Order: sequence, then C-alpha cells, then structure tokens
Amino acid sequence: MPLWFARGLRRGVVTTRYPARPDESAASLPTPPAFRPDRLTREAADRLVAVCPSRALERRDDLLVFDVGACTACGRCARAAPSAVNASEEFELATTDRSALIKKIPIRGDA
Amino acid sequence: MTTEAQAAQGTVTKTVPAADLERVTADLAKTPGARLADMFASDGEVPTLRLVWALESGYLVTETEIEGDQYPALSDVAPAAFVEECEIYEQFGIRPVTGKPLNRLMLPPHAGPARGVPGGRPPGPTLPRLGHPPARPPEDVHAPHTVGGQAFEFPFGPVRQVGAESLYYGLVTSGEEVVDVYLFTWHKHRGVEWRLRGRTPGQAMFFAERAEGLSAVAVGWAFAAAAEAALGVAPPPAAGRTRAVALELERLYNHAAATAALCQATGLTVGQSAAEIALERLLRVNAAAFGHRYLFGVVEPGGATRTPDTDVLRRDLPGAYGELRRAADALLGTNSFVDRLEACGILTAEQARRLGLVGPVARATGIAADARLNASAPQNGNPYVGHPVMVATAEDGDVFARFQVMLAEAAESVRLIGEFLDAGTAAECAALPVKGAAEAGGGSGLGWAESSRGEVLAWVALDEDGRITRARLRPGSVRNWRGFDDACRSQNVFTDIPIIEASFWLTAAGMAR
Amino acid sequence: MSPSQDETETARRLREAIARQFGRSLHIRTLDTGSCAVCEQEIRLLSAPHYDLHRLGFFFTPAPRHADLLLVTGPAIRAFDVAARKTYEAMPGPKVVVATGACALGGVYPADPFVHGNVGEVLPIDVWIPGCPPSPLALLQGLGVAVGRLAEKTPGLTFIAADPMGSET
Amino acid sequence: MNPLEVLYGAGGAWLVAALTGLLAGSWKAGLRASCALSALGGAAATAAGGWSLVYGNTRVVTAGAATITGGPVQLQLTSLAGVFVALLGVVAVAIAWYAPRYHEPSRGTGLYLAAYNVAVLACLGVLAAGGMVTFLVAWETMSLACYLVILRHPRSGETARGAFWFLALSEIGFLLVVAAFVILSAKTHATQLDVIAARGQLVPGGWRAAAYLLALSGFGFKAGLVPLHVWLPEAHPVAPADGSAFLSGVVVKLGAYGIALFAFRLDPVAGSWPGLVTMGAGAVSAAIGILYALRERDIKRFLAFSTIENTGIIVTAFGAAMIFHSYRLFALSAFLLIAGLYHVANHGCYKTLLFLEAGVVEHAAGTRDMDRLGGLVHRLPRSAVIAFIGTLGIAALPPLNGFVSEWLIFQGLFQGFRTGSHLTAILIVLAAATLGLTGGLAIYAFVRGFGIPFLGMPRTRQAADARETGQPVAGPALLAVACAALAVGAPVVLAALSRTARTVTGTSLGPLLLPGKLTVIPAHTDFSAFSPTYLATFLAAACAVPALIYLAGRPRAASVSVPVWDGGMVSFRPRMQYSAMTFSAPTRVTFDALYRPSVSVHRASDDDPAGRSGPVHYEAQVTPVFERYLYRPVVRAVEWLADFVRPLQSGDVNLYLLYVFAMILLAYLLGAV
Repeated sequence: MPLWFARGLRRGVVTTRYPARPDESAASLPTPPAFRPDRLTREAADRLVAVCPSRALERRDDLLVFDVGACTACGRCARAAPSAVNASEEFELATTDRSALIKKIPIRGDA
Repeated sequence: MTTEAQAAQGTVTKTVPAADLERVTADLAKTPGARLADMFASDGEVPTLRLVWALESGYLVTETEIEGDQYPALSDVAPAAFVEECEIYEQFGIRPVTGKPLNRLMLPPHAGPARGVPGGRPPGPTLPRLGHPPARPPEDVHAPHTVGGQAFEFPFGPVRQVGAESLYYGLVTSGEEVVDVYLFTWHKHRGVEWRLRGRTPGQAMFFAERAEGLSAVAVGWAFAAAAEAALGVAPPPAAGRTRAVALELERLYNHAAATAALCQATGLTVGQSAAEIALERLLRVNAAAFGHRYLFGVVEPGGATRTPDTDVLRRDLPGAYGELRRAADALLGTNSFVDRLEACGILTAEQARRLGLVGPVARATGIAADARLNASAPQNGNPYVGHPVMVATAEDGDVFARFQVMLAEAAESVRLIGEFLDAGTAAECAALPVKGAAEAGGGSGLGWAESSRGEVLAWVALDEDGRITRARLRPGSVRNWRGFDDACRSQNVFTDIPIIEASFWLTAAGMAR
Repeated sequence: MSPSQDETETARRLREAIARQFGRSLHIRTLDTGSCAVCEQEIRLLSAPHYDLHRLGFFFTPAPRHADLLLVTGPAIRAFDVAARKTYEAMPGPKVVVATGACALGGVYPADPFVHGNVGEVLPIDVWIPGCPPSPLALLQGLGVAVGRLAEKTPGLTFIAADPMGSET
Repeated sequence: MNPLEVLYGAGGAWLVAALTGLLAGSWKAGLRASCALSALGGAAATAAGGWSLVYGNTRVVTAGAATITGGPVQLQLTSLAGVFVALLGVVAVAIAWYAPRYHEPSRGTGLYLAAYNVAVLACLGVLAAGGMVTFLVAWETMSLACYLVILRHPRSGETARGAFWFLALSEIGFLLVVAAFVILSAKTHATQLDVIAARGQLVPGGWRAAAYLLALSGFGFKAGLVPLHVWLPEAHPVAPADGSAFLSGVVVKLGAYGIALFAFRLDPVAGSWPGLVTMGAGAVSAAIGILYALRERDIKRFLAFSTIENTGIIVTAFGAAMIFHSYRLFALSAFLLIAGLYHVANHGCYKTLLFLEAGVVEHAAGTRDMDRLGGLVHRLPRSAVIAFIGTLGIAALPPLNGFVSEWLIFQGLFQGFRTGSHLTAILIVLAAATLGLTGGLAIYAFVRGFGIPFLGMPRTRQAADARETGQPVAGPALLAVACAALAVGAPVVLAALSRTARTVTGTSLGPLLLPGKLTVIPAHTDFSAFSPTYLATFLAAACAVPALIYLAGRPRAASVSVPVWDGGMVSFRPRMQYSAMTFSAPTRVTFDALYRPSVSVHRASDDDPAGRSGPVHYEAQVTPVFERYLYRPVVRAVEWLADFVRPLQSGDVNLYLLYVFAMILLAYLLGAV
C-alpha cells in the first residue's frame, strides 16, 4: 500500500474542474451537426434525411426538422453535404424538456 | 460460387449432405487445430445450416440443406455447437434430432411459441424470428434446487451493480462454494441480425457496430469484410491499416477497462483509479485521433471513413499507454491483488478447445488462436499480412494468466499501431457495386476480426440489388460466455465470480445482440 | 415524443423537491434497458479520477431503495419492461429519471416488436441526455441539470451555423 | 401441613389421571377429564415445589411397611428437589392444556395418557424419594413409562428404533446408578438418603470416587452428556410432541438432579478433580450438542441436540460449583449451584414450549423438515409469536430468562481465579470459553431454527397450505409467560433458590442477591452486578423509542408499500432463499474436523458432453462419529458374546438340571469356606 500512496502523490490531480470551468477534452468529442440554411437546398436536405441512420432529420417543406436527441453525431450528414453541415461543437445538451431538442432549420438555399 | 474466388478471400465452402453432416463434423472436431468457430442457419425455400471451422489455413464453411426441421445432433460430437443449436432452434425452429433439452438463449420466456404447446401454456405474443418459430418453447436454463440437496439458488440480476449491463445469474451455491452458474441474457436481445435484413451493407453498418459497442471496430470490420467478400471487392491497403489502428486502439482501451474492473472486483480502489486514469487517457486519444471515444463510424464497408490523426497518436499514445503500463507494474507488485487472481476461475486447454473458446481466455490456457494470424486473403485488405502479430499466451488458464495475456497484448498493440502508422493510413473507400453482386463475390461471404474479447465472425448473404438477405454476427462474447460458467464452477467461492467476470471482460450486449 | 404540459410541470416541481431535500447529496442507480455496453462504460468512468462524481455530491448506489435518480440507458427492450418497472417502483419518491444516450431518446432503434425504441414509453422521463454515447462531461452536465444546479443551454441552441465564414470554432 | 403433603395430592391426581386415561380409551370427555386431573396435579406440584423452596427439607416419611418395592416407601421433599418438582408441575400443566387438542381421540390416546401420567408420577417419585429403593424403583418405572410414551405410534420402525435406543441406554445407566447406590449403602449400612448423607465419612475415599463416577455416568445417560447422548436425537423425533417436550423438559433434567444429588448431598468427594471432570463433561457436551444441532434439518432432532447443549451448561455450572466447594469458596459454589438450578427451570420452560410448538408446526404443515417449511409466521401467527419468545429465551438473548441464567453462570466461571490454583483457574476459564463459543453458536442455531421455518416463503405446498385450525395455544402460551416471569422476576427466584443452596451447601447468599434492589450480585460484591428486571424495563422502553419516532414522523412520510426489491427478476422462487443447510454451511466448513462431511455434487452439466446446465444436487453428509466409532463396536461385541454363550442355552432339560446342581454345589463350597 505505501507503494500506491507514493504513486498517488507522484501522479498528482487529474480531475476536471467541470462544470465550474470548461474542460478542454470536450473539444475532441463528436457533436451534433449545425446547418447552414443558406447552403441547404431541398435536394440537399432530402439527401441528408436519406443518409441519416438514426432518423434524426425530417423535411417539412421548407423546414429541416432536426431531433438533436436522436442524433448520434455519426458524421454521415457532414460527409454527405460538407458545405452545408459542420460540427456544432455543442455537447452540453441535457434538457428537462424533450421538445427543446427538436430544432427547426430553415432551408434558404437557392435551388 | 467459384472456390478460387473464395480461397482468395481465405474461405473455403464445401457442401455436405445432411446424411454425412454428423460424420464430417465428428472428423473435423477430432482434427487437431480445427475449431468450430460458428454455426448458423439461414432460411430459404430449404433452410441451410452452415458450420464455420477455423483451420490454420483459413476458414472452412460447410453448407448443409435441412429437410423437415431436423438435423443430426452435433453438440455431442462437437460440444462447441451447443449455444448455436439453441439459438438456431429459437430463431428457425430447427432442432437436432437428440431429445436433450435446448436452452432459452435470446427470446424472452413470454415471447412464447406461435403454436401453443399441446397441453402446455397458451401461445404468447410472437416475436419476429429469422425463420419460423419452434414447435415448443425452449427449456429455461435453470438448475432447480432439489429440496433434498443442500444448495440454494442465489438470484443475481438482471439489474445488478451500478454501471453493469443487465444480465441474470443464477448462482447455485451451498452457502460457500459455487456449485453451478447459469445465465439469462434475453433481457438484452435487440434482434440485430433480424434488423439487418433488407438493408444495404452501408446502412447495416450502423447497427452492426452497435451490436457490441465495446468491440465496435472488430464487429464492424468483420461485417464489412463479409460484405466485401460477398461483393468481391477489397478495401484499399491504407484503409485496411486504418482499420487495424482503430482495432488495436480498441484492444488497448478494453484491456485497460478490464484491468480497472479486476481491481474493482478485488476491492483495490487505488489500482482501479490508476487503471481508470489510463483508460480515460486512452479514450481521449481515440477521440482526438478518430473523433470518437469508442471509435464508432471508423470502419465502412469498402474501407474506412475516418483517418487517424497520426501526430496525435504519435504524441499522446505512448503517454496514455505508459499510464496503463505503470498501473500494471504496480498491480503485479501488490500481493493482495495477485493472490486473488491466482488459481481463480481456472479453465483448462481441453475445456477451451471443447467449448471453442477464443481470445485472451483461450490464449491464457496456452492455445495460440488469434484471427489476426489468419494471413490468408491479402487482397481482402488484411493489413496483418505485412505486420505479423506476436501472439501472447499463458499456461495456467486462471484469472492471473488472462491478466498477463491482456497486458502482453496491450504492449503488442502499441507496437503494431506504430508499424501501421509508419506504413501509412488513409480514409479511403472502395466503391461497392450496388447491382449484380453475384458476378464478383457470389453474394455471400465470411468476414472476421480479432476483438479484444476474441475472434469476431460475420457472414453476409446479399441479393441481386445488394441488400442483405441474411447477416450473421458472432462477437467473441457469444463464445466465451459459454466458458464462463465452467470457469465459475472450478472450485470457486462466491466472491470470485466478479473477478472471473472481469477477467473475461465480456458484454451481454454481444451475447444477446 | 414530446411530453404534455403537466408532465413537464410535475417534473419541474419534482426537481425542486430534489434540490430542496437532497441538497448536495444525491444517489444514483443505473438501469440498462439494452444498451450496447458503451453508455455503461461512460457511466462507470464518472467515478473515475478524471471526473470524480463524488466531488459534486453524487453517489452511485446499487440499491434502488436508496436511489434518488435513475440513469436509464438503452432502447427500452420490451422483454425488460418488468425489470424496468420494478426498479422504478422500488425507488422512494421524489425520484428523477434520466434518459441517457441516443438509444434511450429514440435515436438508434425504431419501435418494433423487440424494443420500444424510446425509454419514455416505459418510464416517466424528467431529463434527457443526448449523445452516442454521452461523454462523461455530458453526463455531468445532465446530472447538474437534473438537480437544477446547472442551467440548461439546449433551448437557446439553434444548430444553425450562423455565417458561412468560419463558424466552426 | 408441609409441602410433602401437598405432593400427595399431586401424586394422587396423577394416579387418577392415569387410570382415567386407561379407562377412557377414545372417549373424548374421559380424555379431557384425565388431562384436567393431570393439570390439577401439576398445579399442586408447582405449589408444593415452590413452597418447599421456602420451607426447606421435610422430614422423611415412611409409608407402608413392606410393599412391592421390597422395602418401605420412604418419601421426603428436599428443597433441592423442590426446584425440579415445581418445574415438573409447570410442565405438567402446560402439557395437560396442550394434549387434548394435539391428540386425536382414539384408543391409543387413552393408553398414551395413562403411560404419560404414570411417567409423571414416577418422576415425582424420583424427586420425592427419601430412600434408595424408592428412588431406584421410581427411576426404573419412569424409564419404562417413558418408553411407552415414545412408543405412541409403534407402527413405524423409526419409532421402535428410537424407543429402543432410549430404553437400552436408560437400562445401562440404571445399572450404573444402582451400583453407585449399592456402594454407598453397603458402606454406610443405610438405605435412607438422609442417613447416607449423614454417614458420609464412613465411606472410604476410593469408594466415594467410584460411586461418584458411576453416578455421573449413570445419570449422564439420562442427562445426555456426550458421548452418552445418542438416544436423544433418536427418541425425541419419534415421540409425540408433548411426549418429547416432557422428555426434554423434565426427564433429562432428572439426570442433572441425580448428579446434583450425589455431588452435593450423598457423597461430596474430596478434592477438585470430580468437579473438574463434571465441568469438563458438561462443557464438551454443550459445545458438541450445539454443533450437531446446526447440522439438523428435522426441527425435533435439532431441539434434541439443543437439549444436550443446555444440560451441558447446567452440568458445567454444577461442576464448577463442586470445584469452588472443594476450594472452600462456599459463596461461589452456592452461587453456581443456584445459577445451574435457575437454568434448569429456564430450560425446562422454553424447551418444553419449543417442542410443543414443533408439534403444532408438524400438525399444520405435515413435516418437521425445516427445508420444506417457511413463511409460517403468516400462517400460524400465534404460534410464531410464542415460538419467538421461546427462541429468544433459548438463544440467551436479553431480556429473557436464558440470558439471565447464562450470564450468572459466566459470572461464576469468570471468578475461577479466586481458587488460587493456576491450573484450576485455567481449566475453569477454558470451560467458560467453551460456553462462550456455545452461546454464540446457539444464537446462530436459533436464528436458523426460527427463521427458516417461520420467515421467508413457503418452500413446499404443505407449508403454503398450513392453516391455524384449532392449534393448541394455551399450553405454550403459559410457558411463554413463565419464561417472561422467570426473567423479570429473576432476583426473587434467585432469592428463593438461595435457600435451596443453603440447605445443600450450608451457605446463604440471601444478602448478596439483594432482591430489595432487584439486583443480582454474583457472590462477591467486588465483581459485578446486574438487574434483569431493570434491563427488561429498559429494553422495553428502548423498543418504544423507534415506535414513537415512527408515530411522530408518520404524517410527513407518505408511505407506499412496494414488493421486495428482487433485482428486477421475473419472479422470486422459494428455491432462491437460504435453506437450513446452506445457512449453516459456514460452520460445516469451519468445524470440518468434527463433522467429517462427505460432499457429493451431481450436476447434469457434468455428464452432458455439450455441458447443458440442468438440475443440480448437492449433498454434504455429516459422519455420525459417536454412533460409528463408539456404539457400533460395542454392539458388535455384544452380538459376538451372544453368539458365544448361545450353546449354554440348548433347550435340553437335563443340561439345565446340571447347571442347577453345579450352582448348588458352588454355593455349598462357598458356604463351607
């Protein structure tokens, strides 16, 4: 046991200060996509809906309905339309209201 | 399909008439070096039974057409087949001619048979199956404590300790030593194989790698390789190396996690913390290198969709692995820890062979079985051809032996990652032909990969427009849970069970799928 | 599945009760309704040195009898309903149920004979934590939200990358 | 008027009760009448016994010049016997209250009641015997009557076997006792116990020692001292519940009485070794008794072994008393004698109670096998409560009487240092340690003995169907009250017993037991003090506190009742609860050397090539050491001898005449010499 004690002292503290302070390791986490309405055309939107394996996307004529809760941040949409989609860098998504996770993205791309 | 094309994929397929099946199986089971790796059925106008044998030279698949829902009893000549016999019975209603009971594996008791048991309980709601439901429900695995006996059943689960998967143990104990153990895993059956039907390999991958999340890369790779074999395409070599890097990273973090679990089971909190520091750092390396802590979405049929950040790996991996190394050294110097591991949960090589165990569990008994050694099919994107693996084995077959094997493998993984990075990695994908799968690959193929739990097998059959008609996923957990109860029965007391479980480091998700 | 108004209302009152009664010590029971074992790994890591749940006054307990918060993972396999119900009922009130991970939020598996595809079908959910898997940091934030210690950011998020030029910072 | 005359009443009542039973046959009213008479006798005996504690020894009364006994019937009620008489009375009342509802009216019942009342009468005779012959005749009558009591259901071979064990060992013991008496009366030329005691100095030391050892082993058979105990676990299960209650509650105690009679009254041997021997025998019996009890599934066998343990404790106390007496520490000696007698009374009450309840359970559930019972607290609530009181008592848990008496015995033993001899002190401390182990194991054993049958889920259909239909409750309840009274009133009881001690040892502890303050002081004021009464009151108050808290807190805590947390499994099965044998598995492992268990495991999965898991059967059999290594050889030897002498007994008349002639010749020769 003294061995372990010494180890612990040598090892020092690794504990994050989160949530008091942001944690830098969050930067490399996969995050849901953020969309660029101006780059989104209906066709692109449909392509995204088709490619999403977790049914997180749905197009209501000029709205792209994005269920953040269902999104697995697999990055398929970003690969399908790199110009219109990039990572949102948001990982603090917990909510007490499921409906708050349903996002409506306007489709303003000129097709 | 042409045998050359198959040989090129490291698989040989032979058709065996039902009459000869028992004899052939018995012969193969007796052949040294041959291991029954998997057995599965696929329905059609005539259901087909396939046995996958692992030989030194590659894999041998025997195909047998089954008439009348019955086939010769194989588990008597090749005991490893038992789990699959049960599963096939549940899924297809096909059973071996033997009158011996077949245990419930995946479908819950209240799934019930489609046709009610004559004079039995009324049919319950029927769950979708890959074939037709069995005539009568399978037997529940349980060891009834006869009142005459002096043992009782200690029920454990399905809701177990915090952060543990749902799994039911029946521990039959005399108050001290463990007399018998049996498992229920149907709490976690998500019907993955059933889901994959009718999907393209690309879509199916999403579910395939979630069949056993802690071996996402291995299962994904095996599945992708099967699809590629079926389509007769090969991933680019650089993509193959990318997969390999991911696979070895997966092995690393799993062995770190197993170490932490061992410490927890032995009550060595300091060791647990040390191992968890290593684990967390390894996961962060994964995230930094591949963009996902558990390496989801790296493997794609035809290649790899993500390329590792080489600089990050070169910079951070040694440090992260160093944590694990130092923790392991300290653990090996802690008697209170080592004493709990030694002579605990012993499996003999004979048992391992008989039950067809794989991975560190088998290697700890001295069997040098490793799917990465299967150097066949270089053009099938097998990156290990150029970078041979030094397989670590141990002799004792106890928990300590498994622990040592894991540590050795971790070191080997780091070395391999270095080699693969030097050889170059890339996120490339070979295009998969969507139409006319039959010409190139013959529409069906076998894929394999060595997860941290052992060999993962996948078999895929595609129809004309490249959609899956039958996909078989067999993670290492399926095999090794079979050895778990034997290990528990080997002269252990109650408190050894968590230690043994940690040393196997299996998932219920992989078993139940 | 968006809950009705009164549900969210009760959830809010519940969280206030939690914050009032449990102060800074809250006990967590986990429940796996068919996850792929990755969410469990992340949950286990919560007590690892890097995240050290205990510094925030959260503790894991294996006994639902002592638990105030149920951390549910997985797509709610139908065969598991009995166990899920029993676990929830075994907890003393007031209690909070947290759906954890894309499976639990209906992301991965569609509703079919095997799974509900959404934990909300089985248990009354108070807090949703997205992610596949939700990283330990996300879990910490979720727990903070669950006891009303952290403000939730989600309603404010639009997931619209504002301007074409480098918004990915 | 003296206690003895009250006893005549009791004896008469029992005699009539026996005759009524004999005549009543299966006539319900007759049986009830017999039981009522028996209860009446019991009440009288209780009164007489209690009175005699205050009254002291009565004069010896010689009734009838020459009777069947071949000698005058000499009666006397000493206050030492008074304790046992009182106990006999209480037990008789309880059993009489219990029997009519327990026994279905039939021809056998009448005979049984006759035999039983004769046995009670015989016990009274033993206790009230003023002369050697009376004592021996009563003793033998008691054995034979008890033999009939055990043979209540003579059909089964089990019963015959158990009864035979009892009779055989009783007879061996009887011969030894006769020998002991013969020695004493031959040396003192007297048959009257008082005279024998008075002329003690006439007996040379060697003969004294021999007589004592003979008596110890002879009575040891009855008291169930290891290794003379084997009849208890055989006879108790086969006897009817009240019969075995009587055996354990009274008959076994008479063995202890006999030992006390010899040790303190008839021939107190000089030197400390007899005390050490007695104490050692007691301590060993206590430990081994409880250890074997832990391996029993049959409730009555279990209780029988626990009886062995308790008589062991009593004999230990007597032995220690003898030791202190030999060291002229009369106060301590008297104190331990008192403690021992007090334990006699306690054990008599709660062991009778438990055997009666065992009968209730057997009637309701149809089995005595703990592993086939379970959950009876919901089905037999009243019996459960009563049995629980008895269990608390016998497990020596405060505040009940078992705790008080064992505490006193420990206090006595802990003062072994006062003897001044290191060896003796160490041996006494060893005995105390053994009793400590015994006490711990006893708690363990009775947690099991109550918990497995009464708590949890029913393990079998019969247990689930057990119903409380007219179970006899009054008798056991009476004993439960007696237990409580003995506990709360301990100081008073002890004060009464201290007079007994004075009549036996000549020292009075009255002032040391301070009944005024309801506090007990073990012989020496500088050692320790303790008040059972206050303890009981305090514990009751302590239990009230949480109740009050609950009542106070209830309004705020809205309580919902949900099923037991079972890990979310589909359903609990009875096979998933601790069984009697698994509960005691740890002791099996720890005391491997004593049990020499033979473990056999049958797993379906072992035989099957594919390793299907299936039924599992696990057996761990304990080797019956004494039966196998002590009694079996003896029996073999006897059989061998029998074969050897058979030729003598050829049915040839001439040969027999030859024997007679030879005998006469021999007699003449001896006469001539």
